[in-house]
Amino acid sequence: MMKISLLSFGIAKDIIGHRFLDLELPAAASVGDLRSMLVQRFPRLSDLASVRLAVNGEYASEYLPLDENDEVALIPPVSGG
Amino acid sequence: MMKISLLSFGIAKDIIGHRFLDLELPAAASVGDLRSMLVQRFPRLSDLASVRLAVNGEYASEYLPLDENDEVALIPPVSGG
Amino acid sequence: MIDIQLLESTLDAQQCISFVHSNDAGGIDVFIGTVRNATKGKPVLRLEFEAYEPMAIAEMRKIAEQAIEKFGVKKIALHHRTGILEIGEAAVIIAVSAPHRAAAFDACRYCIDTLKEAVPIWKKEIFEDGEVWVAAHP
Amino acid sequence: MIDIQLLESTLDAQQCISFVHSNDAGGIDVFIGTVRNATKGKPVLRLEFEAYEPMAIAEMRKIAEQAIEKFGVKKIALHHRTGILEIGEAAVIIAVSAPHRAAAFDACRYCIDTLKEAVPIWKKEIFEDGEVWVAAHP
Repeated sequence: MMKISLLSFGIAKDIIGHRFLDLELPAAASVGDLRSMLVQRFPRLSDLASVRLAVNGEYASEYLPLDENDEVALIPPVSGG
Repeated sequence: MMKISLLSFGIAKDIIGHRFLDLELPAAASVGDLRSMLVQRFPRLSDLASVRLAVNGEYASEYLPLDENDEVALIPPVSGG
Repeated sequence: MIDIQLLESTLDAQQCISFVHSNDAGGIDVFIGTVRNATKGKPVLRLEFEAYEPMAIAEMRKIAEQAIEKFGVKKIALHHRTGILEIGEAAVIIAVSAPHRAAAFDACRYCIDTLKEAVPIWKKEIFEDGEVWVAAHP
Repeated sequence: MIDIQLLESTLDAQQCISFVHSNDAGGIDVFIGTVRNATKGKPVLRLEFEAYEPMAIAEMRKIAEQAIEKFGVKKIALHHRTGILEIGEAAVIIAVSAPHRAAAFDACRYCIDTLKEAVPIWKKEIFEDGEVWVAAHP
């Protein structure tokens, strides 16, 4: 198992209920695995127009393997500007 | 005969030598007639990239007949902005 | 040269213009996004902007770097507000200087269009009867 | 609403922005044309702008009216300098507000492009060794 930190913003924070959440994931879990786990635990995430995941401050592909202590951010549709 | 006022700007003023010039024209002379007369008298006008004529503050076609006391402006290539 | 700022205080257009001003650039284009008093006819009371700050700053910097590369412009200032904004306040200011105006316009537009797609900043509209995270749902 | 000015004194971007600012417009685009220190690599000392003033003001107003009609923008400020300008000074400032940004960009660009073709204002570049009326000859 490994521990990652989840940061949630905007509507994703409202759905998750916390800005910061520490999660235990199976070793070698990918971004896609984390997404599936989150959608299962927080089904309202599926209602969003999109959810991107960023790992350590960079948008990440679904295939990226996560590492111990990664900071993963849940990025719902952005609306700056 | 009729009298018109000629205003010259930019390089046209340098060529004509005066900002303001009163001219006597045959009655019923058109903008085109005035242009021909000016080019004959000030041949360096032909060297310019373009010369538009404005009558009483509006760009005018060559066919517009001039009237007594019209203010005609010689508009060499503009370069504002 | 690039000036990226994420600020909780009022944005200053003159500061952005002064940053990009250059004696060898003939054109400056500035875009200012301001808070509108209504969305689809419904009165908005105020906005709140939330940002994933380090990533937002990094993404804004990337956009400015891409714009300089793509359009050959000289300098870019890109300032974005966070926190609570009243109606009429500036949410974003982008200033771009270039030797010629077409590049300044194109680069400025590229910056705001790309910012709206890529930068992790979220806008909540606050109405008389509730709050909505903009664009969250399809 | 339109604000047209032909001024012998320094142009003020903030004044143009304040004029076009509106609580029901979400985007402002501003173009500032500044005096470059060189033309085709040759150092410029300063510029001089001459205008056929009443016609220049009338033509600038027409352009702003056309832009409002064509792009559905709200307000336009169009200020142009006359007289002697030092390097780096603003020769023209155009500010446009619109409900959405695309119209603001398009209208601002239309204004500067059309101004450069139609408004009777002439620029003289002053070099170390002489003066040239810009674009006069083919």
